[in-house]
Amino acid sequence: MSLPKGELEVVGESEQVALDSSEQGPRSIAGRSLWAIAWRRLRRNKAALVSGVIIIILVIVAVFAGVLTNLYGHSYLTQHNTAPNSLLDPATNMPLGAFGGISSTHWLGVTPVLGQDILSMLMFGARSSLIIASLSTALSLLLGVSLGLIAGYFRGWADTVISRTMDVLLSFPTLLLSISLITVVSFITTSLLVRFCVIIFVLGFFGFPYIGRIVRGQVLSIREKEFVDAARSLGASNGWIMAKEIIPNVIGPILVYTTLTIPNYMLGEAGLSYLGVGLNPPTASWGQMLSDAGNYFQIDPMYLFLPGLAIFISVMAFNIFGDGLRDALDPKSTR
Amino acid sequence: MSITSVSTSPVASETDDQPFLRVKDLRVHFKTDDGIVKSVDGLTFDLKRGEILGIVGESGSGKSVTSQAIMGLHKNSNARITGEIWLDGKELVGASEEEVRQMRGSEMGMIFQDPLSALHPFYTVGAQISEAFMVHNKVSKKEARAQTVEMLKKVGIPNAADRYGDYPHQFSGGMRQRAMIAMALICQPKLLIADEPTTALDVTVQAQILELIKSLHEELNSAVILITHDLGVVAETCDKVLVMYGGQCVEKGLVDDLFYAPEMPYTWGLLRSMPRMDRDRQSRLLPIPGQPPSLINIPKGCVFNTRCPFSDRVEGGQCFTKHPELLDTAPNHEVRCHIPSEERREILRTEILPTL
Amino acid sequence: MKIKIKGIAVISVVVAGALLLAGCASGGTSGGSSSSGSSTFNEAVDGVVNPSTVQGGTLKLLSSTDCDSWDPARTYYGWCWNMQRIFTRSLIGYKTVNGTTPVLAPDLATTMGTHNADFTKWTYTLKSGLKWSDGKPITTMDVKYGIERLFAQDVINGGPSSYFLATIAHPANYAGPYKDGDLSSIQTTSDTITFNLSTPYSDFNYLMAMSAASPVPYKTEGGTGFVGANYTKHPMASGPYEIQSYTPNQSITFVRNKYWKQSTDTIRHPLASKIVLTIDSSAADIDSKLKAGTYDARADNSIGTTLQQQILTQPALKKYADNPTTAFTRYFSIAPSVIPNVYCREAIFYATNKAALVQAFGGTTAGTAAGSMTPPTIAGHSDTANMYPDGANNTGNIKAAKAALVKCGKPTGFSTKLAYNTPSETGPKVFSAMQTALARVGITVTAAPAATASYYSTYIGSPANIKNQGLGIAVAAWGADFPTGYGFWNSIANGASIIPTGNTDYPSLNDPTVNKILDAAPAGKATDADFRTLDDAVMKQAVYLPILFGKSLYYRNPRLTNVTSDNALAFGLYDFVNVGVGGK
Amino acid sequence: MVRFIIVRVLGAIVVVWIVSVVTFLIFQLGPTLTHTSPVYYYVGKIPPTAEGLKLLTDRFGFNLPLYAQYWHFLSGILFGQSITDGVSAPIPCPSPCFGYSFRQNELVGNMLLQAAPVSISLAAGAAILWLIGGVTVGTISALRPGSVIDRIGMTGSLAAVSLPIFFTGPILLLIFEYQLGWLPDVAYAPISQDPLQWLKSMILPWIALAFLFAALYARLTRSNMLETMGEDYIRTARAKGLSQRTVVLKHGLRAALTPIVTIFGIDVGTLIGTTVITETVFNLRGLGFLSIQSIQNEDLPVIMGVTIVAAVALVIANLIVDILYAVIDPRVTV
Amino acid sequence: MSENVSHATADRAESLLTVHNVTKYFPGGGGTFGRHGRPIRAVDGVSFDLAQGETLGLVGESGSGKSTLGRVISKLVEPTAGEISFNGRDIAGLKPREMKQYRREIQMIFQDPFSSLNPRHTIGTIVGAPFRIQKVKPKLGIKAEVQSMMERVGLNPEHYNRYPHEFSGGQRQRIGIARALALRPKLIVCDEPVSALDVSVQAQVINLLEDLQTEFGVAFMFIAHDLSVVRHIADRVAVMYLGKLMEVTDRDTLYSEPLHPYTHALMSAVPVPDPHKEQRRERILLTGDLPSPSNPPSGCVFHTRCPKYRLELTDDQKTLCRTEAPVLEEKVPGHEVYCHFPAPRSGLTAVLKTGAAA
Repeated sequence: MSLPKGELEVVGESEQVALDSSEQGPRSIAGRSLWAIAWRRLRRNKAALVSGVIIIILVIVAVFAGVLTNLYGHSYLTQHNTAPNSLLDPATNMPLGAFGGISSTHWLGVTPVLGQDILSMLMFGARSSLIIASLSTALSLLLGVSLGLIAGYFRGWADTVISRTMDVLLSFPTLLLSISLITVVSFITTSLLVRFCVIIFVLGFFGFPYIGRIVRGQVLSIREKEFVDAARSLGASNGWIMAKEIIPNVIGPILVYTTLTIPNYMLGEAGLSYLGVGLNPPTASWGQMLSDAGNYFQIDPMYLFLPGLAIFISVMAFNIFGDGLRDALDPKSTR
Repeated sequence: MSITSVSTSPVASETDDQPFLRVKDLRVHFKTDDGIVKSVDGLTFDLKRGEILGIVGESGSGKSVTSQAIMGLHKNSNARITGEIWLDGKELVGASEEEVRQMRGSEMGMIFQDPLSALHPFYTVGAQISEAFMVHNKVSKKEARAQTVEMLKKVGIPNAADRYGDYPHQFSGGMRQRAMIAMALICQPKLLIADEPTTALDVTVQAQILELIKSLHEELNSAVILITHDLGVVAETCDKVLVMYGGQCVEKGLVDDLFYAPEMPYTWGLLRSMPRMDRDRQSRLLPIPGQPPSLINIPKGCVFNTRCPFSDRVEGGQCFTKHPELLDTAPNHEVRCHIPSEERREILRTEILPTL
Repeated sequence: MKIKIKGIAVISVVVAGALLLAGCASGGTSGGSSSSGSSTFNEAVDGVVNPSTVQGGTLKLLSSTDCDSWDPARTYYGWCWNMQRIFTRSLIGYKTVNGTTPVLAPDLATTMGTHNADFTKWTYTLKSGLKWSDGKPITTMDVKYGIERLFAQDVINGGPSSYFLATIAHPANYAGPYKDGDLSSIQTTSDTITFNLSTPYSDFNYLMAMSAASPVPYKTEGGTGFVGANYTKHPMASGPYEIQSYTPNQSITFVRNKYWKQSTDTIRHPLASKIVLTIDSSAADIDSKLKAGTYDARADNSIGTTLQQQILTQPALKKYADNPTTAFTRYFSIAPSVIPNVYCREAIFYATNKAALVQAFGGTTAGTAAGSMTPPTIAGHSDTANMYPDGANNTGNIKAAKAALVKCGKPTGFSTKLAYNTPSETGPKVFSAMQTALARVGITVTAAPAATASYYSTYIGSPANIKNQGLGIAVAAWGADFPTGYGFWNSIANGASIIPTGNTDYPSLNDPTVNKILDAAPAGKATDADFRTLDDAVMKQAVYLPILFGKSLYYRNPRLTNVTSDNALAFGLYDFVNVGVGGK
Repeated sequence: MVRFIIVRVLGAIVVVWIVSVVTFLIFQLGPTLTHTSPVYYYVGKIPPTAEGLKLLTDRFGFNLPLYAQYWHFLSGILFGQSITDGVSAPIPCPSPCFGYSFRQNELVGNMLLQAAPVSISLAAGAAILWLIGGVTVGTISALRPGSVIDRIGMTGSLAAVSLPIFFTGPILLLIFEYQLGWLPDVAYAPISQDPLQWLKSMILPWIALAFLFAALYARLTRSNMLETMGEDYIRTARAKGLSQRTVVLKHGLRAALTPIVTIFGIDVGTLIGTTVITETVFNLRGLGFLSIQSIQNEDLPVIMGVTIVAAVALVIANLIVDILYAVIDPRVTV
Repeated sequence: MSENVSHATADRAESLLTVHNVTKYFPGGGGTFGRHGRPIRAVDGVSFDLAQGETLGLVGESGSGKSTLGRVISKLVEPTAGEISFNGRDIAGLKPREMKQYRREIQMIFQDPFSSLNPRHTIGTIVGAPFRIQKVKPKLGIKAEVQSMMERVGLNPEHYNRYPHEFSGGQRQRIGIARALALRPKLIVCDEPVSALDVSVQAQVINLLEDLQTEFGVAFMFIAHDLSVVRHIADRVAVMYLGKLMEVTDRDTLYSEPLHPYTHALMSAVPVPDPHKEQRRERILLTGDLPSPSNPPSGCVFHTRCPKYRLELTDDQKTLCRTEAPVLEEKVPGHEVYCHFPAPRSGLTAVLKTGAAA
């Protein structure tokens, strides 16, 4: 959909009219919602579909990592580092065999030093990655959507307070704060759950102003629409208007933003893990793998390459899918 | 003033009163995901210098697409344009983008419906007009500026020299449209296309702008195409009228013919459905039933057949099977309708005129 | 002493040991500049590679971090002690540094210290003709002042000052020369200096060999603006080199100190006319520069993984590498405050897979599996001692572990935490290896990583924190600050040395047998056999789980001459003060 | 305009002030939460004796109420102060004084000054690269939407956006530094001393950083450009007879780039203090490296200094962008 | 439709809506801290009343405040000052429950058929919303009621589950009308309901509105800028300029004998679809732009653009116009004008009066 605007006008109308004219023909009475239309557009976008499949696979892998690694036959915790079943060169600690020890039993090879199976590690890494990315996205959404909604809908001082707060948050060197915060918290407790929560909090909290701004902007424009006035003139309460009139219209952008935020937070988690303030073993994490692989990348580049590829493919899948979703939901946006 | 019908005088181009603009069998089709949109489908008309042609029709009838096709603005898009457009002896459809570009602004100028969005928000009004002058004239900035100020004065902008440096958002709606006109006319093009120039304006400003267009047109002896959906504007401004429906011309004639002796049922419908300020209210308006057709699935037969109250008066249901030709019904008056000419006049006299 | 290994600060070592290399110093052999003469693997460990007397040239060193301090009083990194040797002298020094037994020798002093019968009074005589790099003479007052400074704990932090605070007699609230002036327990004459100790200390010569005991120009220190803590920016040189320029965290350049005279120094035989230390935080970068030969050696610790792998697989490179022992022990501290039952602790001992841990620490070049705590260079070491036999290949004794668990009353295992410092390359791997090993007998371990900077001082260095957080197992390493049994054990095993923070007795071991031996040792009343007994007593408590006796892998530029390992101060790093570059 | 600037500057000052308060609270309270005396975070060691600890606690003012500590911190930034290390003559620390690293025996200000050129070189060079690269690719893509070039450009950008720098960085190093050996010694040198070495040390980090951002900017430019090229005023420009080049560059890009300028300014401002990963990967001792190093060393005064400087950089970037926006977009009422 | 009833003054007593001196100021823009600068006087002391079942046309240029007035009446915007009483009750002091009742009595139809319907809701949901919001349970259930309403406005009731985007502009406007009528209000504020529609469709909607008025007896406040449409639909007409009413009277009087110079200008500017008339008629061109509503002219707000002021008045008269604001008052019985010197204008009205006998 890349017509110049002047022509879009015509096309838009004709599409309109095309739909109207079909009234004459036999046609299902149930209307096609914008969701249905978006879905139809999305289905035509091959790249987005492939990405969607990749995401689904990723989710399945993440959810069933345990089952899958059982089927595959190697727990990532198993170490093939000591005789008699070592897969490592005893002198150098590097995997025996070409390409980081790729073999018929260890499809993607093993890690240096500990000789853990990389494929199973990647699978569990997917789990960590997705849990953190999706929960921190959820946190961002919760904060961003509710505050953005309040700011955009009520405007006035609520808007001022919320917007200023978001501005200030955006002015923080958040990465530094995140690292410090995680360091401090890890000193107080070593609980894995707390660690997860802190990372999720740090990513989700410092990220919410982005979605808050988007939602606020959307709400500001939607609340100017006449259907909002219509509801109000019918006596609808603010709550009703927000819930029934405004939220359904910001779900689209929110959905798009969600699919684009998840990969960002995947990268965020990987970055934190890379810097050593992310997840700790035995929790597998792609960023941790990359960080570790940095020590051996000249000798065992596969170890760097594989988690990198995993991040790349997942992030790209989410990005492409998000793009596709955006195009499907809003064909005029060609971003 | 007369319309030289292409069909009757194919050699017109060699005569003295050759049409300045001749559009022949123009088709503009857009390929979209849903199918081919036939925005303009077989449009033919002529226009001489000094004439104002009104093109009327509802939204989506192909008016704007036609004007942009003449300006060559569809080049580099996914539009498929066929047919011929002759401007001052030069064919435009087959011409290169560069050739057409040279003619834009110098040979033909255009003004648009919404002057705010049609002016670049980041450049001053003066600079934008000067730029238009400098593309086609090798002059210094200073000269261009002088010329621009002159033109701004001419279109009635007070303190033109001071307002040269204003940005479009600092102008009022009417002023902006004046500035647009100045921009379109600064190279004194012989063809001016005004695409709904007053739709976004209040009536009081509309009156001013129409006056301005008329007076400049007289002064420059240019040909003007005025695209509008308002029959009142046509009545006030134009010499000739072309009525478009579903991408096609359904009736074409002099202004008087159209208002006092229209023959196409769609034109009748238009006239009848208008509430009029110049008359006491009737008990009821007489709208055209139904909706305009899809430009993707244009109905078989007459494009108006779904809404035409008289289609049952044509034998054999021709209206639904055969596409009617645009035929002369009187000198300079062409109509696209299966109903025989006499019958049409009879209907007009007995059924239509009393209700107007 | 600490070393930095990829961000891990590890307490470490000065070695005592076996062989003393005869004639290594300036003795016999040829003076030829056989710059890339024949060389073999490990040649510098016990001998001198390319002996040469050719002077001149620039020695180019690399390290991944800057020193904790260049103030001799405040540095505690082993490699920095090695760097101090370049420009700082103290009363006593190490004459012979390689082999297994470094030998003490008088440096600024004319002879080794003389002491009274109960080791509470030590006297040294200063050589004459000693000068600072600004040409002023080095006096006994300077020596005294240098030690008084250590008492200014609010100013001179860092360094091994606690040894001095604990031994030299002083008023209870003496806060150093800045606030409280002169310390009367140190008496000076024009050429002698006498230390009155509050407690017998037979190893006092070793303390005097620490750079912390170096003289500091009386009151003037480094000159205006460079006193107190700021002395680190401009420490005065008493050795053969002086600091020409220093940009923190970037580089430090040493040039020859023209007031230093070879005649006063029997320990150092400097060859290079300039020594530059460049700091490069990327291990991969350091490796590639060493391999390319654009730099001469790494000054701070083992080479990186990349070069290690290349050295181990390419004989052409390997012959320029050395793999000396480092005289420190890597171990787990098993806290009785968290795991009170000794059998449960024993179960951990038996279940541990030392082979995998050695692997995790970097493989065979990183050390050999240890059966007891005392490293080979320290009195009381036994090659055969292993109270908790861990099976063939050191992979663990599952049966014994399970039996111990039964005795403990937890036959199905238990859970605890394993503390390690982060970020670190080895920490997570050690954890993983340990986790896997212990899982074999049902002991569940969860990770407790803590920031490197505070790991030793306030994380596992705080008995309260260990208890509160339930840090049953903690990764640690220890090397003696001077190579005696007392030097090795006192800080980590004497119940009297337990302090609330900055504690080094991580499991808070407080055993009467151990305490008794350690309390007797300073008075010279502990024999090597006593230390063997001590080692056994410690092992019996099952709180110190030895993993390996450390080794390091170093690489030297083929052009280097006179290269030998410094086992006295720097766990086998090359003795840079005596290394030459063949004049280039 | 003057009024607008004054108001914006005041707003920026308020933001920086809030950042300073929050930074102070987090970093001053954080250590206390870890049951350790904050003295530790200043000198890296807790003195073995209680007297020693008290001495230091008093010297650093940790015995004062929190607000007084904050005021001490703030007044140092505003008016400067003298630092005393207990012995030597007080070290003058003129405003803005971010304190003194007792571990490094250096004024935090000096450490920041030493690190800042690295970060600025990194951010500026990368910014120029990505702006040129991103805008070019985005514009070309936008002019031929759906074309092969567009598809390649956009797929490439999507790929690039999805590649973390800690993946691309090592790969670049692997290829150019270690395998091809083109950049053997990449130690940073100030541009004033050794421009060639400076360039050599910066080129890979620039590429890695610019690669990521260029991709974002290409996407942004393309979408803005497409939107702009659909605007009525572009049609007007074409109707005037302007060449395609003029239409695109003068009318299209001008409008399409305006929002990008905003994002650009903020991105550069953000980068200056926070290129932690890039600086870590490429071993550059800029502000990001300094920050992560001081966090690892728990050198509190430095962490606070870097945080505030990073915030100031961002706020200033915001401010410049705001003012610039008012200059380039005449519709913004000032 | 009640075309046989002349509403001029007859039914004033049973007025449904009385607006007295209503004013709405918006805070002036600009300034980062906002709220300084002069307020925008969108509606500035407007009074009129509206009888049951009557249609009041409200015309004026954009920026005249007519939409704001409509929104003030439908309580979308709180008036700054003035009284509005509905059915004899001042609505300013309504309690929340009474307010809800008031919402049922007054409905709105909006201009933009695209933005006035929530694209995410089905027609059924949209038209049924009034019942749900007001918690009204129709006898046959909401769905049946909605479908009968849809049928009534000319929509296929089977399209209950369709979405707005599946309809054309005219159909959407019908949906909006159905929604407004669902609760059988007494007054509907129609804010330019046909401006966005094409002529042929516009006529359908106008007819529909007229039919519904007859059927349900609802009163319309019909806001429009199109004098032709207003002439067709309104019983009485109010002309608005810069927040003030210029002229209020019944339709026939207004179109046959407008008294205010502004009305004259407006009427003369409307092009009529009759070329011959067009050539004959008098044209009064207004000069200049609409003054800023935040800084209205002194005296008569229209004097800066008034052709009469410019061309016909004496200096003394001009001074009066400049210094003293006229009030909207009955200059002729049943004909309120805001002008110091109201007068009919024969050249203009000749065209308007000739009726269908062109």
